[in-house]
Amino acid sequence: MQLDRDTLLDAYRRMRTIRLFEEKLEELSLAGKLPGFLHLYAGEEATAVGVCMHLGDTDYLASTHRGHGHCIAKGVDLRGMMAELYGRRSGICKGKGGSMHIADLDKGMLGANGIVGAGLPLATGAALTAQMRGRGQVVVAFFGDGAANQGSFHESLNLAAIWRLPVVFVAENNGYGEATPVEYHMKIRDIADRAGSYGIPGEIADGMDFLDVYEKAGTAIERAREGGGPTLLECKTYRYYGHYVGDPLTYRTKEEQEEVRQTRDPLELFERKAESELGLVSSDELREIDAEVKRTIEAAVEYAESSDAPPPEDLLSDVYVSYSGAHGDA
Amino acid sequence: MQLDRDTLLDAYRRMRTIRLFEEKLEELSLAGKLPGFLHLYAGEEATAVGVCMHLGDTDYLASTHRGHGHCIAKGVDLRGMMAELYGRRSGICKGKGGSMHIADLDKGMLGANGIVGAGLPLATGAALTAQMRGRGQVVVAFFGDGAANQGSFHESLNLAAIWRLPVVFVAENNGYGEATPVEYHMKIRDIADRAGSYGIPGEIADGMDFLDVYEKAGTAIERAREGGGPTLLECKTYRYYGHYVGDPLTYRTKEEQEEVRQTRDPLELFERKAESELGLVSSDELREIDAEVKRTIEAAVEYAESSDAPPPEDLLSDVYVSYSGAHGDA
Amino acid sequence: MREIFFSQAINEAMRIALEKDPDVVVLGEDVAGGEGREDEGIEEAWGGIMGATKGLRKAFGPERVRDTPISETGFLGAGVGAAVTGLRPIVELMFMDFMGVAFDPLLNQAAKLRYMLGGKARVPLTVRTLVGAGVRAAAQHSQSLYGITTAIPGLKTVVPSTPRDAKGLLLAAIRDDDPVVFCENKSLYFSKGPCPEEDFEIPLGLADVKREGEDVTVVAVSRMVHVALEAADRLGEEGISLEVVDPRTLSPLDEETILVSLEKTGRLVIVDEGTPRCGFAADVAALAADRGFDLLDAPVKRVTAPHSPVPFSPVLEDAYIPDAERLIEAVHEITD
Amino acid sequence: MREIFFSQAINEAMRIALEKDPDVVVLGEDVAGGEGREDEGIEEAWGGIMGATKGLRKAFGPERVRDTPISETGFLGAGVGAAVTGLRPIVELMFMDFMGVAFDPLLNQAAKLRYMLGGKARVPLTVRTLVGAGVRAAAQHSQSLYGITTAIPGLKTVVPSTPRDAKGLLLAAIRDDDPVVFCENKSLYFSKGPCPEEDFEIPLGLADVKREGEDVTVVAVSRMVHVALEAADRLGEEGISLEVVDPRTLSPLDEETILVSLEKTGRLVIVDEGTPRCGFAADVAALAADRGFDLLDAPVKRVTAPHSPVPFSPVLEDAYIPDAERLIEAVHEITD
Ligand SMILES: Cc1ncc(C[n+]2csc(CCOP(=O)(O)OP(=O)(O)O)c2C)c(N)n1
Ligand SMILES: Cc1ncc(C[n+]2csc(CCOP(=O)(O)OP(=O)(O)O)c2C)c(N)n1
Ligand SMILES: [Mg+2]
Ligand SMILES: [Mg+2]
Repeated sequence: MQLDRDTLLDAYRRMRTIRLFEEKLEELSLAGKLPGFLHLYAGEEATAVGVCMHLGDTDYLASTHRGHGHCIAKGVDLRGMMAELYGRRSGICKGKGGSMHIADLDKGMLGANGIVGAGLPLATGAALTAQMRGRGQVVVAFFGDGAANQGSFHESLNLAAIWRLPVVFVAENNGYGEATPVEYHMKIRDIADRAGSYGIPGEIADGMDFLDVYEKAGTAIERAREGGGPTLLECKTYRYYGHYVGDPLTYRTKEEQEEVRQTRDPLELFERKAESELGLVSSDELREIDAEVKRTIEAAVEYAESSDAPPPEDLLSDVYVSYSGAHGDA
Repeated sequence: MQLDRDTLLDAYRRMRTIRLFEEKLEELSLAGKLPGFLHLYAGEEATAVGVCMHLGDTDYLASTHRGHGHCIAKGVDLRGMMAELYGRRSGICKGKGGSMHIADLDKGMLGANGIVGAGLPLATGAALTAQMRGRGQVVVAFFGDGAANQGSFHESLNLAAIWRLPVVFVAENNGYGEATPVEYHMKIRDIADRAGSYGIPGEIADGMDFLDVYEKAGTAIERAREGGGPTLLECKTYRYYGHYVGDPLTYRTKEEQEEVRQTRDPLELFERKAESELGLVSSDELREIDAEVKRTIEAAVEYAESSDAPPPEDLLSDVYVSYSGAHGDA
Repeated sequence: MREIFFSQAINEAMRIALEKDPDVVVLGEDVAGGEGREDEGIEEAWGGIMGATKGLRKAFGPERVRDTPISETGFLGAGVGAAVTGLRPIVELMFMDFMGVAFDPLLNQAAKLRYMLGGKARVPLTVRTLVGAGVRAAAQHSQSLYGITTAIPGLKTVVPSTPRDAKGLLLAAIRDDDPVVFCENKSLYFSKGPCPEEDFEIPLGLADVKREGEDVTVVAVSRMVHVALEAADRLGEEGISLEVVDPRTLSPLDEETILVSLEKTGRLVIVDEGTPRCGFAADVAALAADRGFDLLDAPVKRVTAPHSPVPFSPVLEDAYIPDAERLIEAVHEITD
Repeated sequence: MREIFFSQAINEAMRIALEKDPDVVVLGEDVAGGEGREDEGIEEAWGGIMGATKGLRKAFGPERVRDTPISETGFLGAGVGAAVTGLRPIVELMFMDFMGVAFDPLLNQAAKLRYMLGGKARVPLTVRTLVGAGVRAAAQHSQSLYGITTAIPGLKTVVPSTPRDAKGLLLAAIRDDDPVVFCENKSLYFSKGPCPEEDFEIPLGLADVKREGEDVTVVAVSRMVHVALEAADRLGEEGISLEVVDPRTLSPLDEETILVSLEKTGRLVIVDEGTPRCGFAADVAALAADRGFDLLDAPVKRVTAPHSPVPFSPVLEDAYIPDAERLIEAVHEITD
């Protein structure tokens, strides 16, 4: 894969945005400013961004309950996202969806999903649309290690395989489904091995290393675009925060967490490689981006906080496109 | 595997019983004597019997919509079965279940199942009981090639694997799910390969060859009994009749069907091997068994036809063990 | 008007929809059959378990009429994903009982996407499925579960009783921009009735008075409409006149037509093949007990299947399904 | 009597059941948590998403209190298979919304096995699950779907409103030989109430009159019981006396207690957090419209959630859930 400066800076900006966005959310949530449950994506930035750098607005993405990172990587507007998390009318889903359903069809982002594993069939269906349209669109389905045990995983991969659909299934193996370690919930080490059940390629990437994800996702997405069918791409990653904000993290040791942060942090790894090895970007440039991103996020918070709550009549709209009986119903 | 004369004769009797039972059902059904839908097991005798010869009454079996063969192989009473298929009160399920739900808990037969793939979770649960009881009981789940694409397959194998449950998953790959060839509905040739997704052994047997099934099932069942956990055993087989009685069989060629019947018939194969190769049984003995089996089946038909229909009050019994509100409900 | 089978009406509606709109696709188990065997001269071996999709794969090709593996969550969920991205899929869920293995795509995806996305999404999905007892298919192939889909906000539920209604409503369902569950009663499949040849739609949410009458309103859908009409004939002979209202769609429900009828008759019986608890019959009774209360002259009676699974044995199954006899008894209870 | 949290009542019931009956097992996602990490000193890291199973894995070991993969059909189906072969499993389905991915084991297996097997099978399975809106968990984690399980013959459905009811009913549910869906309202989880320490059972199918009154019968379950009690307090001040009936189990339903109350009051409002179509409120209204018709002096009112998914935004969600205000309005409508 060729990588130029612009791509790298763009990728870095997206990764840093995810990191700072999630840090801000934790702060806001603990301060009682954000309603509901938040599953933060921090730590997994290289996975979302490494994949999404290959996607345009007309490509589709199906996400998980841990969807902010996917949204940001796919280019969803930060202000609309933040307002959504505040439950405001100006939110990207008018405040009706919240964190677990955050979505933006204009960006091809089909939505976070509160049902573990439910994104995979949706992605498969979007890939059917893409295939029938014949315009080279591609679909990505992100899902966790825990989700890899859902029936929907199995059914979707098989269906996509036999129809040779343009979809890449990206397993975000962060070692845990809630409080359950992956070594307990499956007997194999690599989710990628499950590709063999469907006769499709299975690949493994270091999900903390942008460059590795970028390369392997690139190959898989290209294959899909060219009619070569689906790939199962496993990204070995780690989530920095608890399963949700408030999780006491009693199921993993402090040492484990610190070691990952110190040795595998995707942003640091990126900086090291992009600066020292590739020599394409400088730390100063990155610090500038950091500062910019910070301001953008602050602005998003301001936007959200100054936005109005939805009016009461919103409760009943958007249930149906049309729902009129003979004499007008609902 | 050691095989003695008695085992062989017993196995032959079960296989012949299945064959003649199913032939009789087709005749009765086409004559309009049997209500409902019948999925006949003829052609697959070696699979059910090769597996069930290793099971006792305290072992469990979860079946499919194509369940008569499993019942017979597991020792369910023929008269009770026939009466059930006639919808009579003397049926093994009081006439309430019919072909798709035929069952006999006393024989460890948990039931045919009208929902493709639904037997696998039930078997997994029965294996949990077996494991907790610690008496060396084993469970077998039969399922078809079509069922191998259901989510329940995936979830059950994974669960059984991580809990190391005493269950053997037997895929009856007869080449078709209804009218859909297996080459279309999955991209891999061997269902056994899917075992790799769960870190358990996957084996392939010639499902038309009793001896091969007997041997491989024996190994798997022994492993399960001894605490070695689940196996996925694929038996390559073929169904002689349509998906259901009445199926015009438009999705496979006459040549294919004839070839299988002529070259792979499980009863003929058995006779050839048991008589000529092993020299343990004689054709005359087998013909005697044939005649006996025939009489038994005729007697079962007579029994069923002379049995009464359920009384109307049976409609409302057996919904609950108890269902009494404060003031006695339903 | 020409008379055709219910199954043909369904087939014609799909054919017209496929012809006129390139975004329409048909997915389901053996909607073609024998797929992948063209080499051996096999093409469209089945055309659906009941023959409803016969000829579609031949006419529109394997891209648009697709056999699926037995993976209901997978392909119904894919139907939702395809719908939200611009196709207009018709997904066949062979028997409604199989909702058991495909419930999430209906309950949590199709029904809620538009709302969760603040109105940005459209989900023009039609799920065709078989309901009803009477063919000795026992507990897992005979249920009438439309009460469950009616309960789910975001879904629409259609339950036609005649070939004409089936065709017009299916065309409307396919073209509707919301997810619709379309319930076809297997016992009606080979019944005949008049049905226009052309493309026409019957709006969802519009009841049809199948028989006008004065004394008692009977609300019925699907096969029970015919039971109600039989009872109406027989009761007519004793001088009791039934008005038979067929809502045709359970969601949206045409409450007004029911209430208007009630205004005339003052008496209501709902006859439903579904089970009694939290079902369609209870739903209509509740409407009557609230908005129709001042119109009622007698208790609202429900004639339904019992609170039990569907039995296999023919004698029991026949006793399970509400019939004209039981409906007549209920009418007598409130008219004597 | 001592007061304990609702969550503690649930926990105590399971603890007692596990202690007294070796066949009782607990299965679910993270009912322990951190499984397989004993080496690192990690044991029972969570004890359930809401802490309901806290301490059970430590007390009864990993054989009897088992974490499951995220495979609801797999482990709920296994619960059915275990139950039919002699165990007495308590399966946690984290949120009732997840019924979407675990519907078949309930609808077509647990509910029907006994019937299909002609009465030979027993399915002593208890499925514990969370219902209810109010915690900003949005459309897929807030539903009150007990109307759907009530609709299914063969299942029992329990919906407790207080710690005492929760404990006594859960013990009864676990020991019941039929499959029971036990619905715990997440908004009640950290509410306190009196509850005996000992082992006791409240029979399934027995309503509880939570407040006696003269003018209007209010039927409510789960969190809505408290809404009804609040409305009763406030209406009491204006001289309108509510009788609050809490059926506690929806299936079986204690029809008699409702009718006896109606005989006294002649007026009925049902308040339910479920959605209105084919739901619990409609079910009780239908009962009143039939068996209670002659007792009724006014239309039967239903105060329910709207026919829409649960919104995320706090202001909308608060408007979504029925409250005392809306209940009082409904009472005024039929008493003015
Ligand atoms: C069907 C379903 N089951 C359970 C849950 C509860 N739940 C939410 S996230 C989660 C863990 C998911 O683990 P994984 O797929 O590894 O994703 P991660 O959280 O690690 O990103 C669980 C069990 C759910 N939302 N949906
Ligand atoms: C969940 C579900 N989907 C679809 C069906 C309809 N159906 C019954 S049998 C069958 C084919 C099963 O194929 P396979 O598993 O290969 O078993 P076989 O019939 O070949 O023995 C289908 C699709 C069903 N009963 N249940
Ligand atoms: Mg994970
Ligand atoms: Mg098969």
